[in-house]
Amino acid sequence: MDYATLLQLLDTTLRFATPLLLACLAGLYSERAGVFDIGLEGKMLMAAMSSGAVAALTGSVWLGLLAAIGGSLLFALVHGVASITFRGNQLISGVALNFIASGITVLVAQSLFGQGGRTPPLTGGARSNPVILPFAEPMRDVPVIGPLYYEVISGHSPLVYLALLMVPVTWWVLYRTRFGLRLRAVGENPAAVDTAGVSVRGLRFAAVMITGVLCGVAGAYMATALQAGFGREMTAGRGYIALAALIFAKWRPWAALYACLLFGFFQALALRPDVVEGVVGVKVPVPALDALPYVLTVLVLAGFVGKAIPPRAGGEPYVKER
Amino acid sequence: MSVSTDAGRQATAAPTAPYAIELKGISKAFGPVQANKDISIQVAKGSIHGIIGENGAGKSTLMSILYGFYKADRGEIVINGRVTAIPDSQSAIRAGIGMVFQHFKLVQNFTVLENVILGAEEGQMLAGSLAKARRVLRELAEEYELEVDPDALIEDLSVGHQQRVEILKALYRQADILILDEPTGVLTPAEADHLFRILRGLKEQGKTIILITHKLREIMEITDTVSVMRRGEMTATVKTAETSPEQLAELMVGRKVLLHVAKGPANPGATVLDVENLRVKDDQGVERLKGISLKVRAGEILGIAGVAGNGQSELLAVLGGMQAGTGHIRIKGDEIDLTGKHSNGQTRRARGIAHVPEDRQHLGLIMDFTAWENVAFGYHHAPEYQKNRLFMDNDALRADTERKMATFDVRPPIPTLAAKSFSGGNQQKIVVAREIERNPDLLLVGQPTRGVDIGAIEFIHKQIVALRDAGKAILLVSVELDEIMSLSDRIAVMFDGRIMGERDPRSTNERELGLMMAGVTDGGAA
Amino acid sequence: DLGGKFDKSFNEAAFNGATRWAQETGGTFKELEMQSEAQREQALRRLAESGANPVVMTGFAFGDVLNTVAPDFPDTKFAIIDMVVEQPNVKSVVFNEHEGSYLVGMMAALASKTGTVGFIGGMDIPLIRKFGCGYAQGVKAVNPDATVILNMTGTTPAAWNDPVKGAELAKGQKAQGADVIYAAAGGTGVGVLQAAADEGILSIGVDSNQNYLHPGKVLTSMLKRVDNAVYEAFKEGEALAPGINVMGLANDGVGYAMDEHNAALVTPEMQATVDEAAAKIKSGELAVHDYMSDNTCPAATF
Amino acid sequence: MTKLPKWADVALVPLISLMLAAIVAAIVLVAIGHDPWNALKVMVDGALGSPYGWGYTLYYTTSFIFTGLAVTVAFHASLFNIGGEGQAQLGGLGVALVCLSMPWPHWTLALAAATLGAAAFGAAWAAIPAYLQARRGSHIVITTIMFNYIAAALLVYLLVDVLRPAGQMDPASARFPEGANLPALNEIPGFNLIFEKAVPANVTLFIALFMAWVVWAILWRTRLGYEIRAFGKSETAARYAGINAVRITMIAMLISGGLAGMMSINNVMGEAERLLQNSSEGAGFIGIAVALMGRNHPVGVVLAALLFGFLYQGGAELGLWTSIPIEMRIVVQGLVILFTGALDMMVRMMLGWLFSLSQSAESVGAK
Ligand SMILES: Nc1ncnc2c1ncn2[C@@H]1O[C@H](COP(=O)(O)OP(=O)(O)OP(=O)(O)O)[C@@H](O)[C@H]1O
Ligand SMILES: Nc1ncnc2c1ncn2[C@@H]1O[C@H](COP(=O)(O)OP(=O)(O)OP(=O)(O)O)[C@@H](O)[C@H]1O
Ligand SMILES: [Mg+2]
Ligand SMILES: [Mg+2]
Repeated sequence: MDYATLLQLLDTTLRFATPLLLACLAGLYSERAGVFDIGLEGKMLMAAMSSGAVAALTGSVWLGLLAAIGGSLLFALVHGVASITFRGNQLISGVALNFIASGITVLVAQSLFGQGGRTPPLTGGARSNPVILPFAEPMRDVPVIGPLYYEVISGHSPLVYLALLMVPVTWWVLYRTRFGLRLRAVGENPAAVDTAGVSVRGLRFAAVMITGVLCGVAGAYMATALQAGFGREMTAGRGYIALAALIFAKWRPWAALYACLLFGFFQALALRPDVVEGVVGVKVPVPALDALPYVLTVLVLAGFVGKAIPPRAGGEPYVKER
Repeated sequence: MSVSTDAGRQATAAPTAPYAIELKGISKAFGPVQANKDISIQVAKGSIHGIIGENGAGKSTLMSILYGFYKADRGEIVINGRVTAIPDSQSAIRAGIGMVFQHFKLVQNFTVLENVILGAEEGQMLAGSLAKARRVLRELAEEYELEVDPDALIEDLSVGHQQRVEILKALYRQADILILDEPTGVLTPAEADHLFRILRGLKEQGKTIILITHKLREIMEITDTVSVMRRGEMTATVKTAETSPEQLAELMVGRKVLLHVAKGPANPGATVLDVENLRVKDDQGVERLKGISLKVRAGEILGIAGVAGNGQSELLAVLGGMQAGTGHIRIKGDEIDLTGKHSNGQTRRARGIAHVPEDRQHLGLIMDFTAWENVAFGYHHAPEYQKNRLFMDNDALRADTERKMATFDVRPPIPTLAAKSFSGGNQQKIVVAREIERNPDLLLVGQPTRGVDIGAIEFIHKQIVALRDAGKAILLVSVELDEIMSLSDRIAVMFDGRIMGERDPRSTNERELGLMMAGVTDGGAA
Repeated sequence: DLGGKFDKSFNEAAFNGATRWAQETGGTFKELEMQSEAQREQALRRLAESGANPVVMTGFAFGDVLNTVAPDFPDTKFAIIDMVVEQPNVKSVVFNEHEGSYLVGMMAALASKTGTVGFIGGMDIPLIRKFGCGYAQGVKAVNPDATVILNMTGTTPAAWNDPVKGAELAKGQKAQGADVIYAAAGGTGVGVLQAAADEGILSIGVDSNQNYLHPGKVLTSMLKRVDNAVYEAFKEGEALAPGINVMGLANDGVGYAMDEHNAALVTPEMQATVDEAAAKIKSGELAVHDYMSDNTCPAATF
Repeated sequence: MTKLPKWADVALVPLISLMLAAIVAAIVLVAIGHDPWNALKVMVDGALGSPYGWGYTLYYTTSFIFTGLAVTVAFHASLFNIGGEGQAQLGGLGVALVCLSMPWPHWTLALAAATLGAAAFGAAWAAIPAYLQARRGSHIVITTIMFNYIAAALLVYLLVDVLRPAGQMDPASARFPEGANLPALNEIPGFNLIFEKAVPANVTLFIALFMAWVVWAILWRTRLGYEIRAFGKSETAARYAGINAVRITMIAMLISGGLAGMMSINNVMGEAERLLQNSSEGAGFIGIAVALMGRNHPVGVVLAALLFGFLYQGGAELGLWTSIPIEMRIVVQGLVILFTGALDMMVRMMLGWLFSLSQSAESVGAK
């Protein structure tokens, strides 16, 4: 495999890793606060449709982004009400919301545009267009790093850089701020937070809302950057891969970045079986590459690749008792 | 000697020092259970006030109300002379109240510092708060011997140190009223002594302390005044100086006619249960049983006395096959496995061991199952409950249940009623009926009459004695001394995972046992 | 096919054909879109059940199902596109895609500056290789030492509707030097054309005339007159003549698209060269190898 | 919150949940400019209005009974098996391998063998997550989700590179031999009086109903079922009773997976008569809704399966005769899961409140 191909693969990797990363960080907030969320997929899908539709109608990608966040927040709210206010089963709530999303997105898109559940192709300002980072052009001819910078690092949608930025931000919020401390505490032992005079509900709702926002951005990226418009089921299980990445990363921000890059790389490889064959020498069936992230996650869950211990209070609604 | 709430007032009343805490007519009910009934107490500033009472008497509930964790149905709270509404923990903290719960409220994988500042941070950023907490902790450590490594993870700390963190949390929030709910229940005597030194230090600094405990020794040792609770009511408040363990015990248990179970002398036969050097570690790897050895013979009742949490539960768990252990257990001479797949409730029952567990609601019964389903619980493999090799014979089971309900006077006698719909006492009768009716060689009984009304207590006691007279061996565990006294043929006292000694109920008294239960050995221990 | 009605390509062409018929004759038609493989049989039966006649289906994937359904509805006429089904009441329409692809292949070679051109197929099946093979032959005919990069989107019907993958493959081919990319991938093609436009290279549409999607950036489109086929089928109506119907250059079944959107891209010379070849093919003077005839390709390896 | 009478808990709660779901669905329809009433009519006509419609409704019902039972059995051991989809697809593989293994002399033999194959493969696919849960405490919900995706990938590989006959373009196995074709309802004496035309509903329907009985018998009539339910209600109490947690977890999941796998004899063997990609079409997930709706009781499951069978056939009809996309049925499905599974507490609170109102009203009236 030559350098150009590698660069091309990495370029694709970054594009594919972005929605995973955003969704993964989204899940991180919610689950660190003790609210499991297998509804990332649904929120992303809802967001993708909202952004695709609004961007198509208004021609503004930024309005599209807002709409995406709004659509995703709506679902996050329902999840919060079900699993925090009414102490319902968080997993079932997530499953339900995923179904609702996969159906309602098509219904809405169809009724708006009558194009079989698609939104019309976005062009110009309705898309999140690539930005060329400073010095990309001049550096281009610098051997090795020049192309790397120009081809891989530079020339992506702003949302890609936002996603990358969210990693240190999340780390900082989690480990350096009061909110982060309380967030982690409420996911580990809500009683401790409660007896300390802090509202468990408030914290958990805040976390779930952040999850909504980030999923919104992820969805918007899918529809306005990675693709030019929304198509049915366009998230194609990315929400679950993000979930896998979250577990793989053991609920830690930086690890989440690496996990998502890894899984993004797998997805990129799946596009180029020829390259894979060139490297390993034997013909690797594409489905095997598709399944890789899931297999790895199971191995992690099984504790063969280091044990993944979820937040202790994860999945359980909080009930006062001594 | 005065036994009245007035006693408490005269004891500490002084114009200069208003009460730190006054509770007036506090009542709290949980569904059908009246946990607190019209409770009033006053606690003087700078004093240590003890509260004693049986399990379920309502102590924790009362304190949780004071801390804003539960909301009282009725009654008012006065702090330092001011009527204070305490709707939530936040306002309790603001009112200067700190509480150390029976079960600690610490985040296991946080450091001590993080736990201390949680909820009391200054500003949005942590850095400042952490620095300040580090400084304050150092001061407190010097002041009250409260030293803990501020950067240690809670999960790495011993229980005693975790408790210090809880106290530090309260002090860091400038609490001048400190509530400790059964703080020594989980401590070794050494740790307990250290705790008391800390409490005295706090008292000298003018802090007011409420101490909940079962242990008379502790009350006598450090409290100024003590209140006694029974079945949700405050039966008395006295000055510690003017009372005695005997009197307190009496107040605790109540002046109820000491149940005198009609029981003839035991005529013990061959050894049925022979336990030798039994050891058990819990999940945290802490040794809960430290080499127990005891024998129970056919036709006798061995009573195990002791304060809750001194290893009785573990003893029952191992004997009942619910927990693994090391050492030897022999039934009628032959060894039984303490680990591995042959050590479980089924194999134990096959060996003729029946078990009335301490906690009927979480162990003895499936609350959502019907009475008849519960009667099969643990015995669902019994041949008489099977229609054929495939199916269970539910009709036979229901019939059997009706029979048992009749003999044990379970009310209402409806086999199809869900276990949760029976009252506590009747739930217990179902369990006892199920186990005793198996006519086992050895019956393990834990807290057979906890939360059960007098009538039921008498009945259950009769059944146990009857089984003894039928030549069966019985191991009885109870925290209620008079129960132990009136039922047992021999009494062994457990403390801190060991047998402190053995006594003959006819030649011993509650005081002697109480001291042994408190770990005060008297050399004469067998 | 799973590409969906508005794939701007194969299915949309069929749909347009039907619409045209409806508008001209005032007749009405029902269209059903498959969400999953397993639905095909129910959809087919339901249409026949509802008395629709004839029933036209697009895509080889219906072949097997039609084989079992057609006998159950002897009085109903069926027409299937892209697949041969031998049943007394079925008309099979197949196209000489290799001929059309040959022409656009030549066009690509003429327009390419790097001497490297790309082909992105949908689902990896002989039919699509037939496209690719014809294309490759066309390219080589113009520029024997040109390189043709061939990629397939996937091995399942999902490959018809995966614009993301399409776009990434296009970007990949560009990175390998391709400056003209031919997408024969149904809905996936939308992504390919989009990416090509974004990357500033040329693309070639398929089935429908897709030139308008990115004016000035789509070199041309390989026309596969599915619309005509559907139109004809509906027009014949109940009298639909069973049998196999091959549509090639000769009978305007395939071709390439010229319109105002790509006028600037195609010089008269280019057009002349291509038309000349077209004429030869019609006259049989020039035979383009059909991959499906022997599952081999002289000009490319898959 | 007052305690509800049993009948209300069993019957009223699911019905109210269903009503809420229906209301929201109606609102959605209105919002996108359709007439819910008309939609309902189309669904009823298309699903129940003709033998043909019933033929499909019952066909879907059959699949949903299997997956619903699968989820139910796991639920009773307090295990949430989201893996029905993957297990069903693996079951399909089992069916295909059996059916293609030899030219079956008679469908009864083929059916018996295929049923075993389906159950075995489905159970096997459930076994791994079950083992990881029981022995290594890996959260079974996550692992079963992962296994759904792994199953999908595995089947794509097999259908494309292994099972696809030479010369065939679409990724599917070869057609099953004649001897392996199950009689559809229209080919069964007696039923053929009602169903003249070919319908997909086939003998598997009776197997499904039989399995519903079997599951009921296991759960409420056998020692195993007793242990499963006890374990599901209280793990600690189960330990007191000497019930082996690992054993129960494994067995419950094996049964669950086996049932999910068995659904494939309906769609793969009974209808498609060859193995297609994504043959289960989400039935594994609908099993969750069916189980919740059916209150985890086989009778409830059968009724709920019928409801969803109607929903699915009706939804297909919507897609055909109206401009309402077929996805509507997925929305309804999601709503039912939401209200019955996650917001049940809300429903109970509402009901409890109503009851307490009525009670206080009575007591007032009494005075
Ligand atoms: N959250 C609750 N819900 C229902 N009942 C409760 C609850 N908390 C306490 N109770 C009941 O209230 C009564 C008093 O309980 P409480 O814990 O206050 O007693 P206690 O004196 O602290 O007992 P212990 O000495 O065992 O701690 C008991 O009958 C208990 O079962
Ligand atoms: N969870 C419940 N559901 C339904 N009924 C209940 C429930 N708990 C208690 N009851 C009923 O309320 C009545 C009072 O219950 P409670 O446990 O307070 O009785 P009790 O006075 O403690 O009697 P006992 O001394 O036998 O325990 C009982 O008759 C019981 O049938
Ligand atoms: Mg207590
Ligand atoms: Mg009671």
